[in-house]
Order: sequence, then structure tokens, then C-alpha cells
Amino acid sequence: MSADALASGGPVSTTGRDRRRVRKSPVKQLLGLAGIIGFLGTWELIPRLGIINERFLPPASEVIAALVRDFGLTAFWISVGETMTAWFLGLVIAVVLAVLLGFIIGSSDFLRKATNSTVEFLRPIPSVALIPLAVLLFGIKIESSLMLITYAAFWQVLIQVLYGVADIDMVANNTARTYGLGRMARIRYVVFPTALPYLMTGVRLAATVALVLAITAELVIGSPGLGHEIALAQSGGAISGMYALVLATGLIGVLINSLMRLIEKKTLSWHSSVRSEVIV
Amino acid sequence: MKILKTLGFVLALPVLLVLLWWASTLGAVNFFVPTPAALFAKFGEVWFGPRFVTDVLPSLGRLLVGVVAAIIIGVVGGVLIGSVKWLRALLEPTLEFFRAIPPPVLVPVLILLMGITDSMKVAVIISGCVWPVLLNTIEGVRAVDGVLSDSAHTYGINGWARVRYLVLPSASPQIMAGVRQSLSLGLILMVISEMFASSSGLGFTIVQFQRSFAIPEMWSGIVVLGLLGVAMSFIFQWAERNILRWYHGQKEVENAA
Amino acid sequence: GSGSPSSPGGAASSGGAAGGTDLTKVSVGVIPIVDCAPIYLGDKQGFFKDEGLQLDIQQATGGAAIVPGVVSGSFDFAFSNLISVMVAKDKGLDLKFVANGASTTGETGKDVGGVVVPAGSSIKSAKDLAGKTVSVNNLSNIGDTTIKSAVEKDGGDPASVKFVEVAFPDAPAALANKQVDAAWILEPFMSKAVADGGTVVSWNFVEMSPKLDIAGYFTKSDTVKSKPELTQKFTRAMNKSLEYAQAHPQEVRDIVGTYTKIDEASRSKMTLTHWTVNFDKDAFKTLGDAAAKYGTLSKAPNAGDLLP
Amino acid sequence: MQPDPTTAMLSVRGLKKVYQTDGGDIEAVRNLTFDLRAGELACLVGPSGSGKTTLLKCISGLMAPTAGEVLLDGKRVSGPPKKMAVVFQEYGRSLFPWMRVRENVELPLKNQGVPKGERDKLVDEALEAVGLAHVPRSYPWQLSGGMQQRVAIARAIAYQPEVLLMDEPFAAVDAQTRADLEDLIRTVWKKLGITVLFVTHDIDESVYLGERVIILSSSPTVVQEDIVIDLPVERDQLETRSLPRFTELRHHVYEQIQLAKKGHRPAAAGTGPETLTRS
Amino acid sequence: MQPDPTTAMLSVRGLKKVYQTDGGDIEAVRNLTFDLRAGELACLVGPSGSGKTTLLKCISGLMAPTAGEVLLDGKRVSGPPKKMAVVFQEYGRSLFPWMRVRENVELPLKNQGVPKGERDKLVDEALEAVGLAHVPRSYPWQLSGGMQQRVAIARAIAYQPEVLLMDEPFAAVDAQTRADLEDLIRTVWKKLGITVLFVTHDIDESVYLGERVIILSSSPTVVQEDIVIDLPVERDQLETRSLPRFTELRHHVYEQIQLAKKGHRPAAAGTGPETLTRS
Ligand SMILES: Nc1ncnc2c1ncn2[C@@H]1O[C@H](COP(=O)(O)OP(=O)(O)OP(=O)(O)O)[C@@H](O)[C@H]1O
Ligand SMILES: Nc1ncnc2c1ncn2[C@@H]1O[C@H](COP(=O)(O)OP(=O)(O)OP(=O)(O)O)[C@@H](O)[C@H]1O
Ligand SMILES: [Mg+2]
Ligand SMILES: [Mg+2]
Repeated sequence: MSADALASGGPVSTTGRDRRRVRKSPVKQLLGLAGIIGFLGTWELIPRLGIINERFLPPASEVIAALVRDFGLTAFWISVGETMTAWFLGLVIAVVLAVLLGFIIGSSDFLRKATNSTVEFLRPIPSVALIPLAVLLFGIKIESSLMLITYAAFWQVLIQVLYGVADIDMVANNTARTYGLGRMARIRYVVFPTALPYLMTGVRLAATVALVLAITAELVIGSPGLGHEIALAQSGGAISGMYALVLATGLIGVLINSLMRLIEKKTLSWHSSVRSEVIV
Repeated sequence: MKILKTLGFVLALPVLLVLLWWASTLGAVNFFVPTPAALFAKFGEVWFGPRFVTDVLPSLGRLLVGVVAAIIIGVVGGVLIGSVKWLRALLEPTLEFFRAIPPPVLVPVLILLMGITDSMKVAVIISGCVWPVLLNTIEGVRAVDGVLSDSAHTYGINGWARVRYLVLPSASPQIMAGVRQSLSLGLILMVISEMFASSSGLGFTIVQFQRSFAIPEMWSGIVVLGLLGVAMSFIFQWAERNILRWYHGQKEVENAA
Repeated sequence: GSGSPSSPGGAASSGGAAGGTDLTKVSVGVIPIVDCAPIYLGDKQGFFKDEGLQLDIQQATGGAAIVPGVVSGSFDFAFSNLISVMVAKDKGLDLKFVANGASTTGETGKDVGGVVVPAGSSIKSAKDLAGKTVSVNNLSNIGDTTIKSAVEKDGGDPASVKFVEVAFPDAPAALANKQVDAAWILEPFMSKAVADGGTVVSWNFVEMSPKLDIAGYFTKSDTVKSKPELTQKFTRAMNKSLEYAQAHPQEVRDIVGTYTKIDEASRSKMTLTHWTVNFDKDAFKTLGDAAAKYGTLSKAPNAGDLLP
Repeated sequence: MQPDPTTAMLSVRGLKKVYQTDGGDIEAVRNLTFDLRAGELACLVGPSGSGKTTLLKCISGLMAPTAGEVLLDGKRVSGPPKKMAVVFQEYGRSLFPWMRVRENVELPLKNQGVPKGERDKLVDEALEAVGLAHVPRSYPWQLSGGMQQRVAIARAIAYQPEVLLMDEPFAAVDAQTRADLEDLIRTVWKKLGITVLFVTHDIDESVYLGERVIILSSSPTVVQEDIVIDLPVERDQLETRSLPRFTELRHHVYEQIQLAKKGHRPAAAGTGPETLTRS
Repeated sequence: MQPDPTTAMLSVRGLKKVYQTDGGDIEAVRNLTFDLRAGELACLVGPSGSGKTTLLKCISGLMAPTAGEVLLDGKRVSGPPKKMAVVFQEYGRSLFPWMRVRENVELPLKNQGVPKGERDKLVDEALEAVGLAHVPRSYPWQLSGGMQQRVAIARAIAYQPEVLLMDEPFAAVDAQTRADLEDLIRTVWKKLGITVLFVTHDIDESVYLGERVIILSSSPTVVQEDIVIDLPVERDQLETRSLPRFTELRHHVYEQIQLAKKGHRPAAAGTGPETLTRS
């Protein structure tokens, strides 16, 4: 009778599960696509139904057409390249600084307390308020953007790292201590992996903040890049062109996020947030 | 004694930095970097007057509404998105899309949709503050301990009870990390929201000072922002201590000695 | 440091040489708007090379970066509207104009900017703006100063006008959606707003003075003193460019297409800025007095200090 | 004896579970088939890593089996069933660290809408029974390992389930407390007439506690043997354990586990409990 | 017999530990004094919540005692000492989830700068000894409870400590594996001549394993009794356990624990191990 159950129920359900497993990730991407299409559809309808005048908010299709046109222009890709360079450099500087400082401050109660008020004071200072200073120091070159990007992204990562460092499991940490792991070794083998999920969220937040700031800096200061192009389009009254560039910005954001997710999957496969996706 | 010690921790580094700043402005005079004295002189003059009522308070009101709304949206959305896998798959790319759009570009669209109103400014604040809370909540919800989650399941703790008793508390350390990020982002966005289509407000005033080269005044505004940040953060840390008492207790078990 | 390392003397003598090796590099901060067309045209025509200058035109997107850019030496010269420079001077930055930049056409009904109201508005003339919400691109600047003066001249109460900041590109939408009662708009957006059915109720520049200069090229007073030759060369080339631009409107409409994204149709329809070499001192004084009167400046500026 | 699904409270039929990992598939459970009648108290023993926890997770509907099925009261289990309580092996992680001991025990009842008065009574009784009446306001992480485990047990008992699954619930408590808890489980079982499946590594315990002992083979797992424990229903720590029959059964189970560890597997998968002939 | 600090490897003197909590102070350990000579293997038994884990944490320098002190090799312990390995009761949380089994075992050695070749040998041997040679590339959370616990044990053994503290290390493994691990600990102890303090709830185990059994009273804790186990050094699971002396000792320990549970406390705090007179 048990053999019966195996013969009838077993293989069928096994293959059923297998098929689901194989199709899992394309389904996920399709769903994501559906979400985007839903959003674009809504956008298309708002001006088409006259909720907002088409001249002020062109329908999605028109903007996408403009974007496709942009794709054919080298100038567009140069701008993208400039923005991405500023983004990448700014992000890397911010992450490196924040991780270093975060681990140093986070692993000492004294430093944590002593820096708290200063950190909280500096954090809410808007990058835009630093524009005169940035221009004064660096002119309207990429360094100005870098300074603003780094400043904004730095805090995102720092705070996440501080929280992550505070989250270590005492049993794990004690184990490491009794096995004679010194401060540096514990940071490397215990604190860092514990803080990693927090850090990844921080980097993900910072990656977008850096992008936003890269664009904003170009927009307000005028250093070359997509933001500058947006400003040009805006001041030239090229509404569809402007939204096409905004769309491009958003797409870069989506791209960056997928990249981050990929890195996260590789580095955090042991973590229960990622684990729960893989198993069962 | 304990209060003195806390005060020492709060003030030591800032005092040190101000001294450093003072020392560095002794020799060279830079138009864009005022001396501490000039700044403090302007500080009282600029902010302790009618401006406090006409500019600072309304801005703070919008900030508060924006941040609270962002937290609510972030937590509710995060719990939903974090626990429903297909929803996450459906929405993630779109959310990432919106996240990448700089608020200054978003403002004109929001003006179109909502007009030049306070709610538009609140919307700008929400549009930026919601992300840290949302992302952290999603991550926190995804990271609920497997054994704990199983326990809840077997005791029939599902739906709302599960959220209330398992998911929210378990994700709360991470949610708090997000909220803390949001608070300072909120201040930044408050300034950004007042950079456009505005005629009053704390952020507007600072930008106005900047444009009219009233440099010490501008820096004094930045100091106001910083102080607000510190105040908000201290209130927040106090609240967090209470909400996460179990968590800190657990973490500090060994410090109890 | 300043951006001109090579000797200015050598450059002066080599006049029209096209070699370019011994040209003095000059960086100029501009804003990508129609008003800046002359410098692009002049560069293209070689007026600057003729003076031994190698132009490096840098686009700052808004005014925010211009003055700090000049102060820090990133720009040798830069373009800005008069009030911004007056304000900076008022606050203690020692700046000086070296060339005119843009002026009003002086013709009511055909200027580069004005206050537009939507079709069917109860606002008929400047004095009706009292108590209404009017958008300008920047507060405490040339827009609200000239509008207040226009309202006052027309018999209204300038203090009761409520100004809000809306960027020029967004102003037509704000106007159409009734988010403001009136909008101060410049070309090319003004033509669009008028085409939408808007009416211009005040030509604020002309109403202040038909000879009003709006913007100019400036630098640090230091530069004027320490590098007089460089300044003179720039001024000469710039003046030539202004005259050329004024004389060749079609070339202006064309070159605007290279550094802005204003489309062909708008470019051909828009009213062009008026360019002239000399600053009108009287108009300058009127503007400065008005700015002081409405609180934008602490005191009326001295034209002699600021103008070349 | 053929298992009869109609009278069985819990039926495990042809259960198979394969874990998929990066390093290839791990067949934790190959083919398990057995039944528990309503009101039966069975102990489950087997080598470490033989899939006992896996089995319990499948029974409680927390994990879908790769093949086969679990029937509870004739209905296929697809999610956690009502009125089933599970005490997990990782007791430390199964308590809510943000709730005090009392709240932890109370939560499932509160969630069920049990009125306050009755709830308080149940919680107090359960805490009393596991010897923790004095720490209701402590947080779990302020307790010793054994105390945490007892909180988890108290929570399960207070819940008054119809089916109780326990995964090595007494691993962290001392011998004396363990004996008390063993008696507690038997008392609760008799009083409420519930069905209990109890995983243990202690052979003495399995014989003392169970009405039946199911022995699993080592992984990949099948039922090695299924023995009825024909000891009197009223058991006493000293008396029962000194019965010759107890020693006999104990010995038998021990030998079977030895066999299981050595990799011996039964000719046919066990289909029902067999009574060990008295020697 | 007076304890002699000069020959003692580990001295616990007047140890007191009070936990401060919101709900008031909890006196976990009142006054503990005992010595372990170098190379001694002592078992520590006591009721659940009597402060065994607390004591181990104080000895390993993870927690500062409220009063009293711990001396290791004559030096006062203020932080985790070198060459001491601890197996924690919460084995599940003491393994690093981001490392594979092998890496978990290897980490302390790597950190000590043990060269690769030797490290590999030690790790392989340790995994082999606990019966986990087949899963080096699994993550801890892919293992059963008992397997996780064995990884923690393997890590401690591979580390080759001079002092080994173990907190109920065999709680989650089956009887057979447990017997094997008991023998493993004795083998390692004899081979390396290390000092071992072993917390267990299993009375049989404490007598079988130890050269000495220290019995704690219930909380607030003092030493209830300290017995020398005068069984032959070579022990065998079947033979030793069937010795009459084994039963005698076992009985004695059992009775003492019963007393401890009932709240009985010794007249004076124990000062050294006493040899139980043969009856
Ligand atoms: N999440 C998982 N991923 C991969 N393999 C797993 C997982 N969980 C368990 N296993 C494997 O399944 C087998 C059975 O595990 P299980 O936890 O059910 O054993 P157990 O009988 O409860 O053992 P113990 O008595 O030691 O707790 C083991 O070989 C284990 O390595
Ligand atoms: N962090 C803490 N805060 C407050 N009280 C604590 C804390 N840790 C332990 N205790 C208390 O100290 C006492 C002794 O705990 P300990 O963990 O040392 O016991 P144990 O002997 O290891 O028990 P078990 O055998 O159950 O593991 C218990 O009453 C416990 O409640
Ligand atoms: Mg198990
Ligand atoms: Mg313990």
C-alpha cells in the first residue's frame, strides 16, 4: 500500500515541483515587467484622459519614443557615461569611508557615544546647501558633484553599518572571543558578516541616493551629465525630451538595483532573508 | 553625575570641532566660510524672531506630517511587499524606478498633480523619506527567524496577529534603522521641497540666503537644520530605546556585568 | 588661482594669428539661455581668437554656481543678471561688470518677458496684480523688483503682490492649472503661454525703463585691476559679439539651437533679446533704487563701482 | 496489522523529503509510513540526522513533502493545522524575544480569542506545572537554557492542543526536572486524551513515556521498527523503571538503534506497530 | 583538604554573580569556590537554572563576576584566556551561519596562524571523530540539531585547547552517538592531558565521564558536594556502567541532586573534593 502511494503520488508531485522550480526566475522577471507595464499604462492614461494636459505631461508612449531616439545619439551615451562615472566614484568613496568609519565607531562604545551628536548634526544637512562650498572648492567640474554625492551617500551607509555592527549575536561573538579571535579577526569573521545584510541595504540605499545626487548636482550646478541634459531640456521647453531623460534615470536606477540584488544573492546566500527564497 | 557624563559625550566632539573651525578661520577670511563668531551673531538675529513662526514652524509641521506618513506607508508597504513574494516581484522594478528619480525633477510633476500646496511639499518629503523605511522593512520582514516563524504558524498565529506579534517586532530593529535614516532625509527633502514653487519656509529661507549671498545667515540656517537633526534624533533614540527594550536588553546582556 | 597662466602681452601682439598655441585661455560661465547667444556667436566668428583669447565656455545650469565660480576663480568671467551681481556686491563681494549682456527691446508688446494671465482673467493691468499670486523664477531678484515697480507706477500696492517661485518652463502649466493668478515668463515660454490664450498684462522691463539692461558679464574687481589687458580684450571681443548678434538675428536663432534644446519652431517665433554695447546708467540707477526700495538691497548701488 | 486510515488520527504515508542544496540533493527521508490513533502517545527515536525534525515539520505542515502525504483526521495536511502544538528542538529560537515569559505562553491563547479569565488560569497552571511560576515577567533571554525550554513546553500545554508534537523537549533540563516533566506529559495526555508524538534521544525516556516507540533507520530514513510498549498505563519513575519488562523493552530499543546506526534496514517498510513477544 | 592555588590550573574563589534586570536583581550564583588541577576532568551537575552557564561564562572571561574571582594558572581571568575552548549550550547560535561546516571548524586555527597542512589534518580528524566527515561543505543551518552540536564539538577539539569548557554538549545527540562522543572526550583528554570542565544533566554521564563530579545547589548557588569518582581510568561503555561502584556513585549523585532540588544546602561551602567512602 505504501508502494502504491509512492507510485501514484510520488513522481507526479516531484516533477510538478521541479517544473515550478525551473520556471521560478523567469516568472519573477515577468511579474516585474508586468508591474512596469502597469505603471506605464497608468501614465499613458493620465494625459490621454485629459486629467493633465498633454502639453505638460506627455503620454508614456511619446516619452518612450523620445527615449528611443535618444538611444541613437552618442551625446546621450556620453552624458550617461559622465553621470555613471560620477555616480560610481562618489559611491565607492562614500562606501569605503563609511565602512571604515562605521566599523571603527561601531565597535567602540566610547566612540559611538562621542560621535553621536556630531553625526546627527551633520546628517540632515542637505547636500544642496553645500553647493556654494562645492563650487568654491572645485568649480563646476566633476569634483563638485563627487563631493555632494559622497556627502549624501556616506551617511546612508554609515548608519546602516552602525546598526549592523550593533546587531551581532552575542553567542556567536562570545564563541569567537573564547577561541582567541582578536578585535580585527572578530570584525572580519563575525562583525562583518553580521553587518553585511545591513550594509547591503545601506549600499542599495546609497546607490540610489548617489544617483539622485549625481543628477541633482548636474541639474543645479551644471557639471556635465544627464542632469545637465535634463536642465537643458527643461529650460528649452522640450518636455518629452525631459521626461525621456527622467525615464532614463529611472531605468538606470532599476539596472543598478538588479546589479545590487545579484551581488546580494552571491554574498548573502546564508542569510535567512535570501535563504527563505531559495528553500521550500 | 550620569547627566554630566552624557552631556560630556554630547558636547565634547562638537566643541572640539568648533574650536578647530575657529582656529582655521583665524587667518584667511573666506567670503563663503564665516567665522564662528559671525555665524553665532547672525544666528540669534535671524532665527529668534518672527521668522520662527512664519518660516520655521510651518516647515516643521510639513516635515512632521511627511515623515510620519512616510513611516506609515513604508512600514505597511514593507510588510506587504516583504511577506508576499509575488507582490515583491511585481513591484520591485517599479519602486526602484521611482526611487531613482531625483526629487527636483519630480517637483514639477507633483505641482501638476497637486498644485502649489502644502500637500505637494509633503508629497515631496514622503517621496524621498519612504525608501529607507520601505527597504529596511522589506529586508527585516524577509529575515524573520525560521524557527520563530514556524512556531507562530503552528500555533495558528496568522494574518494580522502574525504581523502584530511576529513580523513587526522581529523586523523592528531594522525598521528603526530605516526610520532613523528617514528623519534626516526628511529634513533634506523639506529644504528641497521649498526650493521650488515656494515663498516661505525654513528651507526656502536658507536657499534665499544662499542666492542673495547672505553667507553667515545661510550657514546659520544650516546650523538650525543640524540642530533640528540632533533634536529629532535624540527624541528618536529615546523612543527607540523604549520600543526596542527587549532587543537592546538582549544585546547588552553581557554588558550587564 | 586664475585661469590665465600665459603672458597676456604676447597674446596681444599676435592679433589674428590662427595658430592658437599662444592663446590665453579664458573660462566664462554662462547659462544656457537665448541671452547668451552673442558669446557663442562671437566665439564662432573668431572675435575672441582675434584678441588672443581661447574661450572655454562653461554652462552652469542656474545662477547658483555662477558667483561662487567667479569668486573661486573657476570662471574668469561670467554672465549674470544685474540684480544678482548687485546683491553680491551689496553683501560685500567685490564684483564688477566688464560687458553688457542683454537688454530689453524697449517695445511694449514685443519684449523678451512679461507678466502673463490666463484667458478670462480679471487682471487687466499691472495694478490689478495687487493681492494676487504671481510666479517668478527667483524671489528677491529682477523679476519681482521690476513687477513691483510696474504695479506701483500703475497705481497698485506693490507690497500686497504675493510672489511664489516657479521655474519658467513650469510657469505655463502653473498658469493653465490656475495655480497662480499670473506668471512672469521669459521667452521662449512666453510665446507659448500667449499662444495658449494668455494675455500679457505688464511688460515689466519696458515699464521700468525702455532702455533697461537686464544682464551683463562680470568678474572680480581684482581681476580688472590685476589683469587689465585681459579684461580689455574680453570686453572688446564681447562688445563685438553683442553688435554682431544684434545685427544677425537669424544666426542667433540658429546658434541657440546648438547649446539649448529649444525646438526649431519656437526658435523661429520667439522674440529676441536686444543686445547693445553700452550700459544705460540711468536705467541702471532706476533698477538699483527700486531694488533698494523693495528691500532686495540694503542700499542703492553705486553705478560707478559696478559698471565698467 | 494494516493501518486503518479511518480510525487513524495521524497518517504518514510514503513520506519522502529531499532537500535541494547547492551541493546537490540531500535525501533526508526516503519512505515513511505509519499511523497514530487518536489519543495515542508515541515516541520517535532514531540516530542523529535521521530526519526526525524533518518529519515533524512535514506533519505540522510547515514544509511540503517531496512525495507522499500526511493525513490528519483523514484530511491531507497542507498548512499548519488547527489545534496542533509543536515544541521545537531549537527552543531558544522559538520564543519571542520581545515578549516576557507570560506573554509568550499567553499569545496563542489570546490569538484564539480565549477570554482573559480562562487564559490567565491556563497560563498560570502551565507555568506552575513546568516550575516557572516565579519568572513570568522575565524575558526569555534572561533565562537559562533549561528554563527557556520549559517555557516552550508550557506554551504548548497551555494551548490545549489535540495533537502535540515535541522535538527533544527535555534535552536541556536536569534529570530531576526531566522526570517531573515526563510525568507531566503523561498526566496531560491522560487528562486531555490528546495524540502525542514525542521525539527523544533517551531510550529510557522513550520506553517510560510512550505507549509505542517508533524507531527510525539512519538517513535516508525508513521506519526501522515500531514497538508497542505494553507497560501499565499508570507509571511511576521508580517502580516502572525497575520492572523487568521495562529493562527488556529498553534493551530491545537499544539494540534496534545500534542496528540502525550500523546502517541495517528492515526488509519491508514498517506498516504498523508490532508487539514485541515477551521473552 | 584545603585547595592549593599553586598547583591548581583553574581556581574559582568566592564567585558571586547577580544579574541586574528591570524587575530587580537576580542572584544567580551566590558563592562558589572550587579548584581544578591541571589535567583534571570534572563534571558539573546541578538543577536547571542553578547557574552552570553563568559560571562557565565567568570562567571563560566573557562576563565579569559581581564578586570573587577566577584564576587560571594563577592569573586572574579578566577576558577570554588563550588556549581555552568553550562549547556553548546554544550550539545553534554559536556556529557562524555564513560559513560552511569546515570553515567553522577551521576558523580558530586559521586565526591562530596554524599552517594550512596541519590545519587541514586537525580539521579532518575532528570532523571524522564526531562523525561528520561527509558534510564539510554544508552550512550549519542545513544540518540537524545534533549535527550542529557535533560541529561545535569538533571545533573545540580541533583547536587543541589546554582548558576545555563544555555546556551540555551532548544534549541533542542520540544515545549511541552520545556514548561515542563520551569516549572521544576521554580519549582526547588522556591524549592531550587537558583540563576539562563538563556540564551535563545526565547523572550516568557525569559519573562515567568525570574523574570528579561537582554538584551545585539550586539558585542562589553554592557547591552542594564535590565527589571524587574512583573508577578505573580506562572506561568502557558496557563494563564500567555495570560495575557496582558505578551504580553506587550514580545513586549518590542522584540523591544529592534530589536534595539540591528540594533546596537543601550544605552546612559549609565545599572547599575541595571529598572521596565518597565505599559502602
Ligand atoms: N535546510 C536543510 N537543507 C539541507 N539539508 C537539510 C536541511 N535540514 C535538514 N537537512 C538534512 O536532513 C537530514 C535530517 O535532518 P533532521 O534535522 O530532520 O534530523 P534529526 O533526525 O532531527 O536529527 P537530530 O536528532 O540531530 O536533531 C540531515 O542529514 C540534515 O543534514
Ligand atoms: N541575562 C540574564 N539576565 C537575568 N537573569 C539571568 C540572565 N542569564 C541567566 N539568568 C538567571 O540566572 C540563573 C542561572 O542561569 P544559568 O543560565 O546560569 O543556569 P544553568 O545552570 O545554565 O541552567 P540550565 O541547566 O537550564 O542551562 C537563572 O535563574 C536565570 O534566570
Ligand atoms: Mg532534530
Ligand atoms: Mg545553561
